[in-house]
Amino acid sequence: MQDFSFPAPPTAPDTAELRAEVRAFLAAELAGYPAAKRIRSWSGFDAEFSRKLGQRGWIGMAWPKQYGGHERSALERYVVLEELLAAGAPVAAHWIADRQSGPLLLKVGTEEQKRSILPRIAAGEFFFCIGMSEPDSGSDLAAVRTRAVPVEGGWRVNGTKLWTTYAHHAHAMILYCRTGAADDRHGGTSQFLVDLTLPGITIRPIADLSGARHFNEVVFEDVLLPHSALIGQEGDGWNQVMSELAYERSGPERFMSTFVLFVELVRALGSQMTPDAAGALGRLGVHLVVLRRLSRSVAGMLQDGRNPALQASVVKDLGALVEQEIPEIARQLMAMEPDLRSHDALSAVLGYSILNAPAFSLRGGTREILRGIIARGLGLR
Amino acid sequence: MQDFSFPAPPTAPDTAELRAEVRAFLAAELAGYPAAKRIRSWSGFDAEFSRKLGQRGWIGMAWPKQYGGHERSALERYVVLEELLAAGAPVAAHWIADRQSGPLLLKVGTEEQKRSILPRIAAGEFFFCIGMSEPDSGSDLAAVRTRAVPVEGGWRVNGTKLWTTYAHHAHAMILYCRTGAADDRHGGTSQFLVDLTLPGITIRPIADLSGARHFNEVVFEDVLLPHSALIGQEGDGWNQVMSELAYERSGPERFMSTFVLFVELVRALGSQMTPDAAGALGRLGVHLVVLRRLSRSVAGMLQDGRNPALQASVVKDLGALVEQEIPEIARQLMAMEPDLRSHDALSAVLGYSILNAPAFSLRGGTREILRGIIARGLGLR
Amino acid sequence: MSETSQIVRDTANRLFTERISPQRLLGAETGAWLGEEWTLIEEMGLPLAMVGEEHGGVGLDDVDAAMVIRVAGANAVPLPLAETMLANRFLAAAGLPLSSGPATVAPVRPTDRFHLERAGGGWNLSGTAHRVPWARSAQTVLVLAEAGGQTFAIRLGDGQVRTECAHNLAVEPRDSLFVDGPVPDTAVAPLPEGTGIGDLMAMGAALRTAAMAGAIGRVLEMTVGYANERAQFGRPIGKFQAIQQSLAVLAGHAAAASGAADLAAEGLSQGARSLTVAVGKARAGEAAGVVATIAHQVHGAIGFTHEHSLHFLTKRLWSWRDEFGNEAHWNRLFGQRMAEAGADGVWPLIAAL
Amino acid sequence: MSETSQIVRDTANRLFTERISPQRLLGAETGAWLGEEWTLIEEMGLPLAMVGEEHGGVGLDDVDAAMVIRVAGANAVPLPLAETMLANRFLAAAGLPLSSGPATVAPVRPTDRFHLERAGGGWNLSGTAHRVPWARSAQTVLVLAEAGGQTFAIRLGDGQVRTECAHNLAVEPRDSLFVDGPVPDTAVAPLPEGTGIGDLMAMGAALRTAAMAGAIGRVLEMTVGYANERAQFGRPIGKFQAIQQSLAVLAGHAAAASGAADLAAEGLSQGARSLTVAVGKARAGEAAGVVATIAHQVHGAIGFTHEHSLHFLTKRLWSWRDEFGNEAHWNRLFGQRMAEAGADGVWPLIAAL
Repeated sequence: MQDFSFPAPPTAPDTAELRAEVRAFLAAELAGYPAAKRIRSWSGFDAEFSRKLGQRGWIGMAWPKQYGGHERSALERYVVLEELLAAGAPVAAHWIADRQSGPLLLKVGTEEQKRSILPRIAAGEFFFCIGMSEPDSGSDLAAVRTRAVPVEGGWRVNGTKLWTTYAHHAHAMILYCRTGAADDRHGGTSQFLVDLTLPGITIRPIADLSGARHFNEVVFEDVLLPHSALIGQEGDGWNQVMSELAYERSGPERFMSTFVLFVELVRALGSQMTPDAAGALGRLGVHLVVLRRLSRSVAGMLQDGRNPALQASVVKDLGALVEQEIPEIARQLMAMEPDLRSHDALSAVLGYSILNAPAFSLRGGTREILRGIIARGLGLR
Repeated sequence: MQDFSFPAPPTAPDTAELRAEVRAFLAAELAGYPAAKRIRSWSGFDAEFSRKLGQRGWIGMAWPKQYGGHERSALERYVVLEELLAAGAPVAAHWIADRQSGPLLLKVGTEEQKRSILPRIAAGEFFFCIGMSEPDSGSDLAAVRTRAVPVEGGWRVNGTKLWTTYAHHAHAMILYCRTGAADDRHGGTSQFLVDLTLPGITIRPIADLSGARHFNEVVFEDVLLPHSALIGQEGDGWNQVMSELAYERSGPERFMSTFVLFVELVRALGSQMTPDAAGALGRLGVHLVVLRRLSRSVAGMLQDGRNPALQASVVKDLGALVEQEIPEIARQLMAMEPDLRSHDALSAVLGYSILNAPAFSLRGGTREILRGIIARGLGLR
Repeated sequence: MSETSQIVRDTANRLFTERISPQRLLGAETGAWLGEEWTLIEEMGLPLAMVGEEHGGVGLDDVDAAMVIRVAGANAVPLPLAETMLANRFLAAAGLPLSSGPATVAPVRPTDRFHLERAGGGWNLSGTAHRVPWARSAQTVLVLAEAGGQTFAIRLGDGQVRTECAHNLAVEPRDSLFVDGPVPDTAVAPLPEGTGIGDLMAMGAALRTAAMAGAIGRVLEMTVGYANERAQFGRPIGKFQAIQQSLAVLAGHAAAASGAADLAAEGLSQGARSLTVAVGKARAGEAAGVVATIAHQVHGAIGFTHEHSLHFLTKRLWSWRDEFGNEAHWNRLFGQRMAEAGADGVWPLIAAL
Repeated sequence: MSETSQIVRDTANRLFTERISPQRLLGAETGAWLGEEWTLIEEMGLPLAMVGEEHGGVGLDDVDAAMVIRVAGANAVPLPLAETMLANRFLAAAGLPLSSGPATVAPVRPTDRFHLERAGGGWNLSGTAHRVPWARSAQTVLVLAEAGGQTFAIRLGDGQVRTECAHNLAVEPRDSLFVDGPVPDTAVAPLPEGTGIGDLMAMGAALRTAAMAGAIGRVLEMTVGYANERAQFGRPIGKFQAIQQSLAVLAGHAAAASGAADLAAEGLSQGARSLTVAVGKARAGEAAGVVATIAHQVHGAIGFTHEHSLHFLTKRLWSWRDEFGNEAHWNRLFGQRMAEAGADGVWPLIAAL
């Protein structure tokens, strides 16, 4: 049985001032921004907003200054993230780059990659998407078929990536693909830094069940990548991807996706709340507080250079349950019909939440996969 | 995908009179019988009470008259069963014999077995226990090790049966054991009718987590059974056991184990129930009504000679969830501490329910096993 | 099931299965009215299913009528069949002319009420109802309103109402309906003694229960089928025990929803007096949420796309469970009846259902 | 964790692990008082853990004191350690003599209150408290009561109370306590301004949260161990995905309970002013139920027997979650605070915890 403990989050230097600063910024920037948009939370795309955050120094916060970072602590970064999410700010444009593409490059990228890319990410001007999933490789990442073949001057890539969120707005992709033998499930894969404007790349939209577009299919047809596109070691893709997972799975975005609905629910119930409604709401709040504690604990472990992949899986698994439970409890408490396009904020926010909730336990590792990881950590597999 | 449908329960001849008769009987017999005992429901043992039921013709109701039965319909029998459970009557003494041992003998027993045993069961004077589980064979029934070896004059049995409910009060056991090769998982097993007074049988009590005794270990040491003890065909044990399961898993005892608590909860909440309490209680009532519908549907299918093993598994799986949910909801609504020995009826009944609830999804087929059966029925295995 | 029932069911199923393609469903989501399909449905006489032959209807048994809606639900039929059946039932009961095209009913929410009063030689009707199904497409709107202690049916035509578009999550019309003006005597008639607005709610709930049971059954089939096809880690995902256990839970709720719909259908004729409608709508509504969740979990990302057909059903389940009273509404009603019956009356109440 | 904390924790753990055998636990269930173990606990100074050195205590950090209770919970220690720690904390705060033996506190239920009034030169105290832990074994009972707008600590000895035996599901004493009579001035002292009966409830809740987190951690270990040992269908049941997924859920709740206990321990010193105690007790209580359910499901019949040790822990989880306020109590309190904060105050309230 591996260590499952969650140490107390680091006692950061006082973050009250930073928090107040972020709140003031958000109050000004998002004045009049309606709840129906806030509920999109970290799926809301606004390049201009991301640029403003970059200007405030709130992207790449913990990175070295030489790469455009600000050398702030993990807990300070956490304060900014959670304030953005609590306000429902549109942060999708830079979220992936800030959360995992940048840290990956920082950890295993070449000096050239770091110098050319990180400052632009931190400025809120360079956006990433993740090229992991494929038509036959969803939960089974090791089954990727997209392949990079070494050619003169670099690599030639062929294959198809699927469910690539905001590929149509991103500047670059971290591509995970096969570079070795197909029967080497984990060993024969690598990661590449892909400029999405290269010839041979086609990005096709996929509408989600509500008709909204954020997914894409990204097809690679004889795309030529320079040698310099390789990230880290050839053949080390699997290990590199695995080490990203703790970043991907432990943040506040893993339990706050419907927080805006929670707030609107409190607003709608008002101060004449029945004891039972208070109990139902209180319970959700209690869950959020505990998740926040665990999530901040993981942030601290990441800062200390540990690999809390197991703890991150726990946060994401528990977090998705609460995110999904909020709309179910809301509709029973309010007896209202959800309507995505309603003028009534609560009905619209509820509609959005119900339609999107199934994704919470699919994206970033399905519930079954996460529980399998936890079971392995328990020593059962 | 097999047929999962639940046809409408048969429209029985009017059962109102029978129901009234049973209620009158129970009102008289159980006057003053406290809730703390009623909650034991079909675990409550009272040989005298069973005898009285036999005298009223309410055991073996659907069996042929020539074997002491009363040739009533399955729905009439169902009325008696559910009235007994709703009242929390102590029916454990005859329950197993009436539900499955008798029907098994009726189906595959010899004329001698039927003539000698069935009338005594129907009279409420002959009680059975089930010899299926063993130390290493709980969910995995095919792994039984107890073995009957053919010897002159019959069979010699050696082995140990476990979790044998009320073996210490029963007259006989239906023994499931190996008679063929150990590597023939399903083929080499048979069933026997075992007189528990035979030499070589030792019955040892096993206390449950509350210290109560109803489980036993039953050890067979060179026990000699006559040829006439074999039930059905040698080697056909597995198939015979499987065909018992629909009887074992579909009855009202599979969702009414905490019904007495439900009633006491309504009593405690009284008429000034808050809307939320009414909603929580109403939901449980709704579940019970639907389960009753499905359960009666299975009773009808059994009467028609069909094998609704799949539907029975659904009833038991859904039923155990509701039985287990009732105490959880009760304690949140009443904010009381459960106390098995309390003078306060609700606290005692709640205590009993909490301590026993885990067994509901273990006995008679664990939740995982039942869901595996359902998955097989869906065509997934 | 009688032979007639079987024929009606099979014929309706054949029609829906053939005609209600994903393309038609996508069209309906963009606001298209499926006129051809509606004509075929009318030719089968289905809008008159719940009207007795003596009133010019088809006179199906109510249980059979509910079965038609169940089949429609399984096919996500984006047309106001249940609403038209209901409208005609009430029109016939009041002795008013039946609707010759698609119709709807109002009010459909427990809190909405219209105001009806005598005005000159006729009547004046005013009020607003929200979330009225298909109001924009209805040639006839049946409104129920109380006046002087009696419940009246009011038959309104196109020009007499104003609608504002709104939708449920499946993008089916759920419009706001505004009425304020005179109604001639010929369009207003009292309903039989004992029939009230609550009956409309209850009958609507019973039909939504049927539709949910149909959709749930189809979702179960689709999800099992997908689990047997989709491979990950070298074998169909349906071979993984985690998926099997989830699908078993789905199947259990599907069975419960089916039983719930049977109970509701049997109570349909009794309207608000029926407790089995309350039971059915509450239980099927609870199943709807669980079923949709598991189905999407098993389908993974593909089921989350507009191209895949799963969402036509799941979006309806997420909508229908809240229409004509959500689970909380009906659970509470049932709980209150139990409270009134008292502890020792709970079992007799349950055993009578 | 500081070095001292580590030492206290390890020493306590060693003592409990060595001494609290299944035999001793069975003995405790039949009413035996584990005097030898209590003496060893006293020798370690644990009953004085929450009393500052200036008052003759050990002066552990409250977080460390909670950790001792966590370790005790993991070992199902059937002794009034938490209660004695609490009693001494309040006695010291009031400047009354500490307890020289096992002690307990009252009232422990939100609805129980004692009546204290001046009588002659001393006081008169009357009232009843139910579910008082270990009242029958306590040499000292600390009662809190209000008089004239102030909260007083009252130190009662053996002869001044009458008890009636009752138990929780783990057969730990949870007695009714009756008081009616004079109390000398020397046994009554006011608590510092701002300290009230609510603080006793909250601090008790924080310690029960710690105990639950300890027990849950041990249940997780036991259940994983059992799953790796017990074979069915030819392999350890822990190899079956259905069991793995259940154990992952258990581990998730165990993590949450551990975090909840950390939060509660950090709020311990603040008593009723701490919202993290409310959060902790509610969340750990919810985890307790889920964890016990899954543990028993995985253990199967063997875990349902008196011989197996699982029930020593699960019966305590089923009891402790309801003591010092159940989930509903604390969830409601937290919900009411959110309602008071208003929609736009919810996030600041959460972010401050």
